[in-house]
Amino acid sequence: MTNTRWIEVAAVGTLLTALGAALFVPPEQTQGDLARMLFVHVPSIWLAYVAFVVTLIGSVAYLRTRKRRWDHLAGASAEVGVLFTGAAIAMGMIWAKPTWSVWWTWDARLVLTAVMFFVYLGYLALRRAIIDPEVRARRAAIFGILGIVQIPLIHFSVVWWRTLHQPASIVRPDLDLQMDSPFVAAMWMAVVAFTVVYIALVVRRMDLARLEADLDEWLATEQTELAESGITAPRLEEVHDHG
Amino acid sequence: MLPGSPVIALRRIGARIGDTPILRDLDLEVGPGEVIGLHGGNGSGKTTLLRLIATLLPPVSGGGTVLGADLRTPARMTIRSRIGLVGHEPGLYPDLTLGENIEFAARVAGKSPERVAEVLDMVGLGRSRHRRALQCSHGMQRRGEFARLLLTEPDLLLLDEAHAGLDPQAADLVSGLVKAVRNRNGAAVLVSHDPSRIGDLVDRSVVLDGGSLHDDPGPPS
Amino acid sequence: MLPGSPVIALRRIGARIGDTPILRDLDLEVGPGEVIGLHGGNGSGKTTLLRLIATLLPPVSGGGTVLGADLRTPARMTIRSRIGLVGHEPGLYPDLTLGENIEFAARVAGKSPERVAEVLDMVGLGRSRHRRALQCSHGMQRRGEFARLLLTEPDLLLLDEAHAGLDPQAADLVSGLVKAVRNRNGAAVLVSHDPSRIGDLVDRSVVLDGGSLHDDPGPPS
Amino acid sequence: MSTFWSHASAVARKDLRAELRTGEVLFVIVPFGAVALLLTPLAVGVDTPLLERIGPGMYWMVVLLFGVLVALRQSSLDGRPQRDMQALLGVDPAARFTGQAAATGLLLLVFALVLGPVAAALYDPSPSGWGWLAALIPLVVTGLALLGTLAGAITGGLGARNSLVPLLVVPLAVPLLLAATQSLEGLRRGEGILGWLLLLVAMDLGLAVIGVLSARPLQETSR
Amino acid sequence: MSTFWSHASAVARKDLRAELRTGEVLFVIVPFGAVALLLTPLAVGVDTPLLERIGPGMYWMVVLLFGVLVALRQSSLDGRPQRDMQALLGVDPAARFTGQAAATGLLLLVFALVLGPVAAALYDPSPSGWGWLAALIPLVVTGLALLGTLAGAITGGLGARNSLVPLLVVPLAVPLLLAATQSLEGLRRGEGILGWLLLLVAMDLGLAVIGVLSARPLQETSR
Ligand code: HEM
Ligand SMILES: Nc1ncnc2c1ncn2[C@@H]1O[C@H](COP(=O)(O)OP(=O)(O)OP(=O)(O)O)[C@@H](O)[C@H]1O
Ligand SMILES: Nc1ncnc2c1ncn2[C@@H]1O[C@H](COP(=O)(O)OP(=O)(O)OP(=O)(O)O)[C@@H](O)[C@H]1O
Ligand SMILES: [Mg+2]
Ligand SMILES: [Mg+2]
Repeated sequence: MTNTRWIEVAAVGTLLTALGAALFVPPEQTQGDLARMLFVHVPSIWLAYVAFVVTLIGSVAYLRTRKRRWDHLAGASAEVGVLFTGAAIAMGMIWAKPTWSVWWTWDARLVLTAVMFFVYLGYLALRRAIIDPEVRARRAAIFGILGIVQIPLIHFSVVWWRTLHQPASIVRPDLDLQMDSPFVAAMWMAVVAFTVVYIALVVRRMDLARLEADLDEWLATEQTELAESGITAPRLEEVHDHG
Repeated sequence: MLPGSPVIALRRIGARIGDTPILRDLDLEVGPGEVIGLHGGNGSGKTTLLRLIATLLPPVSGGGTVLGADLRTPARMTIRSRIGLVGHEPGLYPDLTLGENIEFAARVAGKSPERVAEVLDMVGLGRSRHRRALQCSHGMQRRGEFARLLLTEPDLLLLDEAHAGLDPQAADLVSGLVKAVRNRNGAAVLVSHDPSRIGDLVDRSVVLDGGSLHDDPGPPS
Repeated sequence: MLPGSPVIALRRIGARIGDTPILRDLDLEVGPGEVIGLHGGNGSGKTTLLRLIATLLPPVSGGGTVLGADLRTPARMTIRSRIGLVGHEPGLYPDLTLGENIEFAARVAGKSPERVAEVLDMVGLGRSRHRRALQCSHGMQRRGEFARLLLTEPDLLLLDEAHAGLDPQAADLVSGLVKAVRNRNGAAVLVSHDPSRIGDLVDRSVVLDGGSLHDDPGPPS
Repeated sequence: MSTFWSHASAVARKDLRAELRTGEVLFVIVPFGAVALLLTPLAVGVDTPLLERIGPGMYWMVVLLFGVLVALRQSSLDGRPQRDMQALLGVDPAARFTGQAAATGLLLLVFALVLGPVAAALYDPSPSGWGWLAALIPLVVTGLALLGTLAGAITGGLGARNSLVPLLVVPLAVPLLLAATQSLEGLRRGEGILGWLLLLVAMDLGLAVIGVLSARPLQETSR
Repeated sequence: MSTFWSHASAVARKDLRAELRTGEVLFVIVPFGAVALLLTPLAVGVDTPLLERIGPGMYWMVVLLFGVLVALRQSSLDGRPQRDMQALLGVDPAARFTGQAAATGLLLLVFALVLGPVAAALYDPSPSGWGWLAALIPLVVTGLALLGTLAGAITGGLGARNSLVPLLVVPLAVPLLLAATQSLEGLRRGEGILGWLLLLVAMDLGLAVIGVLSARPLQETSR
């Protein structure tokens, strides 16, 4: 394993700085302290988008080069992406209850986020279900591409559907907040912190995947036992003794 | 079962699968300590006959007893646990490990859990205990079934092509099991397409043809 | 494929299923018109080797060619239709009749539909043509697979325990198929646990042990 | 009677183990249920007061349909060789039924408990009477598990099982569905739901009795 | 290219034949769909104006869910021995994909056509614009069939396939669901639905291209 300890240090450092900034800025005018949720909500959704694009890149690159590294990248990035999407949705829901007095509403953006979450949850479930690394890599890559190709279609259909029907509901998600400059600065710090955290998580996850792959490789070398060694001659004496 | 009374006694048995008649007017008697070979062409009904003897397929005509229980009454359910059958396909749960498969049998049959490792060792699978059945080769799965037979120690042993898929070492398991059953005064029916393979083990052979049994005419000249 | 060049040429092949290494440093060369016997204990990797030769399982190390196609490139897909494999489990659709199963193969392989009845007759299933595969006995299903081989006339024949489940009459089918392949200057690999059974058919035998092949030491004394 | 329970527990344990090994219920079926809950409003057109009204109904529909999937999967673990093997091990058919139903019920309970909050968050039905829910969910789930296991046993070994089970279970589950949705409706209006709970108890008991009594004749006919 | 079509038609023919033999789609899955449609009003509480509103949505949800069941069944016809056999017969993987998707699509079309009148009778949504429906239903059904076949190929041979396919298909089917329901809605209000139809065409084409292109790499990995 390469010495990448500095990534964790950087992640913790930027995170702490961003946290300090988030707590330091004055409360937002309409939302008050609740608005501080934004520092988690928005960066995590942005980084989730980045993560899924990286998954696409990893999938395509794997299919072209057949290099295991790209598969590890795709898998690790999707995992972190699902984590971030989940966090963003959870934050949003916690936020929605006091502001809109419901947990959820069928706003196009919300629906899209949730569908994306499930598409990549499916991607991870697929990876989990396949034992053979080669098979897993290829099938996951194909589904990764299929998933990303579908996202624009899903986006388009959901947005179109929403614009056709202006919601008859009592809640209208209105996400425009008045942001003054300290607020925007803190937001950018949060984005930087999340980016570093994303990189750290992906790097660590890839390290782990590489370790697993190395273990496989090692299993295939001379020192390890073949599958065959699990089978021995029957111990007949006992069978006969038994009778 | 009275001592000395036959283990299998079938009289004018007829059997069908769905509407297709498979066995007709079949007679068979196998005494305690007796081992017979069952031969017959493909599709002659050997597997069907074994399932009938194992009480899994009720006869449509005729009657008989197995281990003293009448095949046509619910009494036949009570002797099921004394019958051991290995068929063409392995009766293992693919997602469970070999060990878990045998543990299930041990728990149901009321055997001590320590026996599981013992019988797996006996069939040479001691070191594959934690491998899922799905990940085992054909012969390993068959060995797994033999491990179950070693555990449950049935009084009536029914083996459908006992040697198929077993390597020469494992083939000795069949002899061992058959001898053990004989010693217990039980009985065994061995189906085989290769009479020479089971010749040493059986007391006599019968041939299934046209839905009923005939004495083995011996090897064709 | 150049005339005289080997049908199978494997060099230092390694194969895995999932994480489990099965074959290692395996070499094998089989020439045109050659028939070899493949022996080895349960779980030694015979089935895995057959699937590798059939291009169904790509090697993880080493390399080789089958019917002239490199096993590690997509070229291997092009020679698949010239390979015939019969494995432990039948490759038939249970809900289709035997006839429909063979018709499917005929349609894909571009053979005339009349051949279907012919090959079914050749394996003795002419009268079972309209029976669903599901309703056929074990041996009948295996015969159905041989019917497919008679139809597609592969240049490379891979039989996993060719004789298992076949009655003595049907066993002659194996000899017939092997001879036909030999005459076509193809090759065959026959897996068996009973060397005496295939002794007459093969030119030489190899034993799979420890993940690679060794010459057959002959029958143990 | 102690063999009965040891057989039942061996069967339940084996089923749960196979289930946990592949992790399907938790990682695959539950997300699918959540997706279905999310998409239904898209399909029927969104309107919050409407959703509040149909929300509980949708939740129970999803529990019912995916309960069927779980029951199906449970019963498909046993192919013919496995059923023969169990019969010859002398597994008491009634114990087998009990064990399978218990395993299915446990999985369904997890499913219902995980999906409950999801449905609540999405449809915001503001349920009241949580105490009653604690009685309601297990009763409904037990009924479904019994029904699914029974249907699995009836169709065991038939080729068309995969689609026959749903057909048998779904119509019979109507009383379960009605009791479940009407109870929630009753709770919302602050009424008592004892009547519905009693209906559920009666139905569960009835199904258990039928299942146990029919286990043996059903096994006898399983060729 | 003629081998391509002869392979595709051989595959489609075999799948349809196996299907008709067991009659599952016609006699089991269709009634199940009808039962599900019937139960929904019970679950959500009967109320005619409400039913008229949610009727089309429920119809498409049922078509979607049971489309998944059909696709699942189609892909489960091929176990490992069958897949090996097809590979060694030299069936072109892309032709195989095409044939399977065609067979699935045909079955789904039957399903949708049979259930349509049932839904209309139950919910009385008084649809208009029958001409458009003639274009809409085939497009939706084709998309579903392609998606289901693709998911079946990606999960081929996996133990968890039965529950993985639904999870993979349903989220990706959102555009299909929206296009279908919104088109009906549009027709009801007398609006044009050309936009939605174009979206469907784009999706069907995209899926067909991905399916055909990925067929070979997918088959190569089928161990
Ligand atoms: C219920 C769950 C919620 C989800 C799934 C969700 C999802 C999203 C997504 C996907 C974005 C990124 C949009 C983009 O950059 O294109 C976003 C941004 C944002 N969300 Fe949420 N959101 C939720 C609840 C809320 C609530 C309750 C509020 C505040 C009242 C809120 C305020 C914002 C703001 C201010 C932004 C950034 C500015 C913008 O792009 O408009 N969100 N949210
Ligand atoms: N499910 C079924 N429906 C209808 N007929 C069946 C069914 N199963 C088997 N048969 C028929 O019953 C007959 C006997 O089958 P059985 O499996 O008992 O033969 P067998 O002697 O064991 O043959 P083999 O040597 O091939 O194993 C066969 O002709 C077969 O076609
Ligand atoms: N899906 C799998 N996952 C992991 N290991 C497997 C899998 N399938 C087979 N194996 C292992 O590979 C080894 C070789 O299996 P293979 O089926 O090739 O053996 P074989 O020589 O054909 O044995 P047999 O004589 O019993 O048929 C065995 O030890 C088996 O445990
Ligand atoms: Mg047989
Ligand atoms: Mg083998």
